[in-house]
Amino acid sequence: MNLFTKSLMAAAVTTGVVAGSMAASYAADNIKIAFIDPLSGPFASTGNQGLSHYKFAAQELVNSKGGVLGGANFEIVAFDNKISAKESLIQLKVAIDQGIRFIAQGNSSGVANAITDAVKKHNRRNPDQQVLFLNYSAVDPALTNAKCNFWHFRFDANADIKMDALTDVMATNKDIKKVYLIGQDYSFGKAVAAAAVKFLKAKRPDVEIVGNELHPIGKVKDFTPYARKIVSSGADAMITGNWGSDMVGLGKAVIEAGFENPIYTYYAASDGITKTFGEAGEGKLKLVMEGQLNPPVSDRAAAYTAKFEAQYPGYDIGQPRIANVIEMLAKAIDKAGTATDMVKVANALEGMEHDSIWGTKVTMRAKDHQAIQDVHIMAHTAKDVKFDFDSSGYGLKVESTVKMASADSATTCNMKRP
Amino acid sequence: MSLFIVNILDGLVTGLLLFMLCSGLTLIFSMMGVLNFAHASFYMLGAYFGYQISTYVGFWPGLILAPIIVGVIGAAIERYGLRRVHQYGHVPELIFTFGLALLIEEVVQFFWGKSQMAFEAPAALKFAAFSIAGNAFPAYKVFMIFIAIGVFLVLLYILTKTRIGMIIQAALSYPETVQNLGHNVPLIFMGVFGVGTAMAAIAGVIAGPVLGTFPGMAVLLGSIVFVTIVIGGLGSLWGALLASLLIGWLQTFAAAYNLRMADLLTAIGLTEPADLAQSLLSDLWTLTLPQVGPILPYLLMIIVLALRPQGLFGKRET
Amino acid sequence: MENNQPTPAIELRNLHKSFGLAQIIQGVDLAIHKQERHAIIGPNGAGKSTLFNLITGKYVPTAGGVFLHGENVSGMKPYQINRMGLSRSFQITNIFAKMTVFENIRCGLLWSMGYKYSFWHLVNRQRNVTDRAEEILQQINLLERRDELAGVLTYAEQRALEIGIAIAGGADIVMLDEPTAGMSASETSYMVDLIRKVTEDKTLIIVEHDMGVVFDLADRISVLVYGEIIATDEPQNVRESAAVQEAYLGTAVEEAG
Amino acid sequence: MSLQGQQSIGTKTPLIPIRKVLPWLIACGFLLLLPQVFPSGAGLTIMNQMAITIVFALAYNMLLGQAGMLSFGHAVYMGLGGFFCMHLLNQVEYNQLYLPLPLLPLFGGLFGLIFAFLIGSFSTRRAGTVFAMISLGVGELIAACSIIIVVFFGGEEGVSGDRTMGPQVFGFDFASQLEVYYLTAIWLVLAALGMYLFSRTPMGRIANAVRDNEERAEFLGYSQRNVRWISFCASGFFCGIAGALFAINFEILTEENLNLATSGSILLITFLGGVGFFVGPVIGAVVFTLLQTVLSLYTEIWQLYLGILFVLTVMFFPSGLTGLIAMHFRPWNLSKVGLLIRPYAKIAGPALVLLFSAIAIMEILFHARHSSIGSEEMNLFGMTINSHSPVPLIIAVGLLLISFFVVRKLAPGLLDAWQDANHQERET
Repeated sequence: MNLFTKSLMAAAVTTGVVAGSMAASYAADNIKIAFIDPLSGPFASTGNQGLSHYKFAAQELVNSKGGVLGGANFEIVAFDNKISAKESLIQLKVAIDQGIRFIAQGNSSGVANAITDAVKKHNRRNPDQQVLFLNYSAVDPALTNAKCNFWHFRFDANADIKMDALTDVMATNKDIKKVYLIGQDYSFGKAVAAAAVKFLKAKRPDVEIVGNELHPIGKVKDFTPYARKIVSSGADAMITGNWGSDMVGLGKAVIEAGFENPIYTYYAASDGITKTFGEAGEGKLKLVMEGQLNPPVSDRAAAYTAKFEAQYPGYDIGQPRIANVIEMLAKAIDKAGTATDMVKVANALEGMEHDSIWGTKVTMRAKDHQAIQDVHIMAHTAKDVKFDFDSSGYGLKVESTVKMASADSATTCNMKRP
Repeated sequence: MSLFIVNILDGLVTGLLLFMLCSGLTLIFSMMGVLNFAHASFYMLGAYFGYQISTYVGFWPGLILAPIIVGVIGAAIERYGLRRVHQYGHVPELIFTFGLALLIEEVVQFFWGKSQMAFEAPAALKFAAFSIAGNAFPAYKVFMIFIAIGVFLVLLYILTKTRIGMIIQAALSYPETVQNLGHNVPLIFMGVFGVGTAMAAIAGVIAGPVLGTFPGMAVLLGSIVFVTIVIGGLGSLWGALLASLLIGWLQTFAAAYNLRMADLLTAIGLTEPADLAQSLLSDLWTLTLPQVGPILPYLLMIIVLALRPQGLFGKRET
Repeated sequence: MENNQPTPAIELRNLHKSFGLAQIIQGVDLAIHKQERHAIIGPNGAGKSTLFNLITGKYVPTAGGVFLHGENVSGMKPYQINRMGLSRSFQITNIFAKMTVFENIRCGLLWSMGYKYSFWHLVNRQRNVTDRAEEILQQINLLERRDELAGVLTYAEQRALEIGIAIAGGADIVMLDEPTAGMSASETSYMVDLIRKVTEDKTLIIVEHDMGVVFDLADRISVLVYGEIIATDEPQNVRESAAVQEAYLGTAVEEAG
Repeated sequence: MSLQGQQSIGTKTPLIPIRKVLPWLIACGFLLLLPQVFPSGAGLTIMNQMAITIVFALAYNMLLGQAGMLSFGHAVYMGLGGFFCMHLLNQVEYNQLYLPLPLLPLFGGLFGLIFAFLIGSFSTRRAGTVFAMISLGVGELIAACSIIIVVFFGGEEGVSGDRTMGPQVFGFDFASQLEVYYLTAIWLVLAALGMYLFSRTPMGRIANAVRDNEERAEFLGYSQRNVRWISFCASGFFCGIAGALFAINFEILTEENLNLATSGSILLITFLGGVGFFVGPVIGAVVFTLLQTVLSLYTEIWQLYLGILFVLTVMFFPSGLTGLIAMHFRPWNLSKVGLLIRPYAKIAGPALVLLFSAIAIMEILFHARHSSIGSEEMNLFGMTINSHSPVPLIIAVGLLLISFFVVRKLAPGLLDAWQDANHQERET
């Protein structure tokens, strides 16, 4: 009796899933891109912001211009992975089942590692149903080094490249004599620290690294003790790769403890962070990032940004590179003449040179599928900011630029091509 | 040395904050025998209500109003939820409060969303009270210390000098007897639950601007609170105080000093392997004190429970 | 006479128990012979239940010792003492309310029949256990209610079940804590017969308030007052003992006042 | 095996009573046919996930339901079993370890058992609140360690592997989702059967006894601590099997497999299904996976609904969904279910209106508060409405109030009918 109930329930679930997946696949001729990122849970705002930009970019940069392959439109299909590796793999399967061949993901290198691995296995096991992984934000260097594979393309500058650019700029600032490194205790945090040590040693051997430490990710309630150490160390600058609440907590504690020097970060912007720092971050917070919003590089870029903000109020272009993903993918599909043969599309994407809407040239390096582009050091400020974040009046303004950062950097990638 | 003093003060703030949660939880546990898994969620509610009220009328009314609102909510939950579940036994009660913790987190996200709130300390307290060797000590933290001590003194007064306090104290030692004495036990239960949750809410209001007001704040603090009262001894107020301060300092000092395992291992005569990345023990060699800081309370709990199952100050075993 | 005595079933030597400052048992010496039916009586608060809990291992004595068949069992856990052949019932009905009557009895049987912590036997297929449990159900007249939940039995039936569980394991020493408390006269006499029947050839220790039951069942009686035994003797002598009368009635009067 | 092992000559019951075996056979047949009905990869993935959750929930209920032990850190045993299996898979891939994939769950189980044995040695000394707190502490400790001990846990990105690198078994290399489904289904049946039989052994019964009355069990010769410890180990074993199945299916394990959220959701699943019934966790796992995968497609606040459902279950139906179904067995046996049909039919309409208007209110409020500025249109039950105008909200609140009063008016009638249906002979 009870087992019957169980059976009925199981039948109901699967029916529901199939019905759900059918509901999502109404437009037949569109080229679908699966957007797999957190749309619920603590990182939902980041995910939703990325999703909005993808939708906007697909419409604005491709569909409104006649689509690809002579008329096919891009369609973004959202999948909520709740920032969980397990859930991502389930959603990946659902997406592939719906016939989607392009997978976009960015939040969390852990998830990206899981997806790149799963995509590699899937493509090997299902040669007639291969998919591409468009990584627009996960910056763990391993993804284009030890763990690289033919199906993965990274459009953001990785942690090493960003650090290379950051230290280029820091090297010119003779006031900096002591640097404090602090980050989250996981692959990305460790990569940032290792890169900082390496590049500072090479470019400014006189700079003393007065602290180099990792704290548990997402577990620290109160950053005050860390802030005390940083202030007491007499550092002239600190570097952190922290994101989310770890960035807010650390930044606020450090400023509150009386730290007056620059805080170089990777992710201290948008998603409420800019608003939270507000006045306190003025003159202190710096970001290393691709994609120049302020001052706008061109009328086209300004119009694009303004239109996005009008269409998606409450969201920012926090990840400008998404525009590159869409444009480059469209070009690659047109060049390959197919949206189903992933080997051809990947080959077209490999080595592609592209003039980005953000004023930089983007090269998809063939040897490791890492995009090479201009990387900027930006300041958190309210002055001369045309496009602010979080509607707070504060935003990011480019202070200095490293052209085609790390274009000839080494990689350990040993790409196996089909 | 100056850093040491600053850390003592910072640890005191953390410890006292923890104690404001633990004291309410201990009271509730002593009276009702139920470990309120959702206690930290009331702390979160306090922070959110405090924030919401502060956007209308400022921080100070929020400090008064938010705990009252949360206390009333807490009492209502005791009256209409917990009392119902009580008849099924302790394990369902614990499951109920666990479910409540989940629910409150969802409700908070329903109303306030998932991002961090811009909950600011009052402008009047936004200055450095003093500074030790370049390290500023914010006036707000001094204020936190005074609030926590104030709440503790009021609690102590009520417990030792008033009739209702006597009954509660008696319940600490002889829960059955008090039940049989003909006091309006359900009403006292409801009151204690309300006051306990209100105290958590006070902690929430004063901690919100410092530790951040976001949906994960309850979970982040929640398990530490249980660990603390288990270490202190379930039902012991003084045990809760001692354990709170102990954990406050433990966490502060663990984060403050970069002791490295490698130094320790070298000191006892081991040599660091040349190719650390390849070694199976690489994690051991690269371990630092701040890294293990967050797990120290759990380790301490397991050690205490293994050696003294009733906790440091616990009188009765559950 | 002492020399020829076989080892007592239970012997208490200078037994003490205090909770904090309160001394509940203050030096009890008592020997209970094999196959004797021994009753312990005394006014409320005399320490009868504490004495029970000391013998069965629930409490650890503050001083002195409990000897079971000549072996010191003080400080042992209840389950260890039970495995040595001592079993007890409880003053407050203490059965497995969510199990059937049959399962209650079976729980009492499993250890003694050698199943211990077995997870490689299917319990329903053990004929010997089922047969034995049904025998016991027969003895306590609950066979018809075999598959009822224990929680729904009448009070008297639950008390009978309580005794059934206690004797199921075949312990040769059975301790019953107020087995007839709260029963009507007819139920009580039924219970006395039942107890007599199921404790045939066993050592029985019983705590009881109902003097009728005590004098009916017991071979010997001990009188416990303020944690001390003031007399141990045959029923007839106890009834006539002036000391007992005074202590017992005296405290009874105090209690009433 | 144990079915036949204990067969003694001359028993009254047949060797294998058909009444008891039939549900299992039906379940097996059902599992066999399921992929024919839902052959898509995603369908298989979800069915696999459901099977793993069922094993985990059943193993969890060996503690919560059978032995009365509330654990807040049970993900640890599944997770550790899974991590260990992942490393075994990598050994197979890189060091030519000979291990056919179908045997992997056995090793996962053993590893779960070893850990349960070690941790149980001190955590099972007490029951109730103290056990719950220790389990929480140990769970948090190991979850935190997973970030620190990178060699074993792989840090934040976890440990991944490839299940297809082992020796082929009967020509299967387990590259396809379908082969994995059948492997998972076989282990599901084996594990469920094992746990079912365990509950029918002397040990299983004594675990119930200790749950109901630990003091009395002590006076029957059983050490309550040992009973809990053994239950804990057995549960750990089956959790380890679930972990191994997870490793085979997802080929990755991360910190998420160990943390409090996973431990909490298995408690939720088990309780929702009903702890008092063997099949309860099965129903809980199926319903939960349904809610998680399907509901989240339609609404952003599915976790809020889940939380409400859970709290209401604890308050009003502590025996869970299965208990709700089982409540009807008695009227069914008395052939009085008919008495309930009319009152049920009467209350169903208003109750559904009540449910949907409550959902509507929450959805409208949520949309009004959290939709991006400018987006006022929302889709509700197929209708497009403006969440920022008060009209839909007023209608929803009105419907809620009306249906609430109707339900309240009808409720006594339902209760009366319920009383009738549960009594054998009302007129005598």
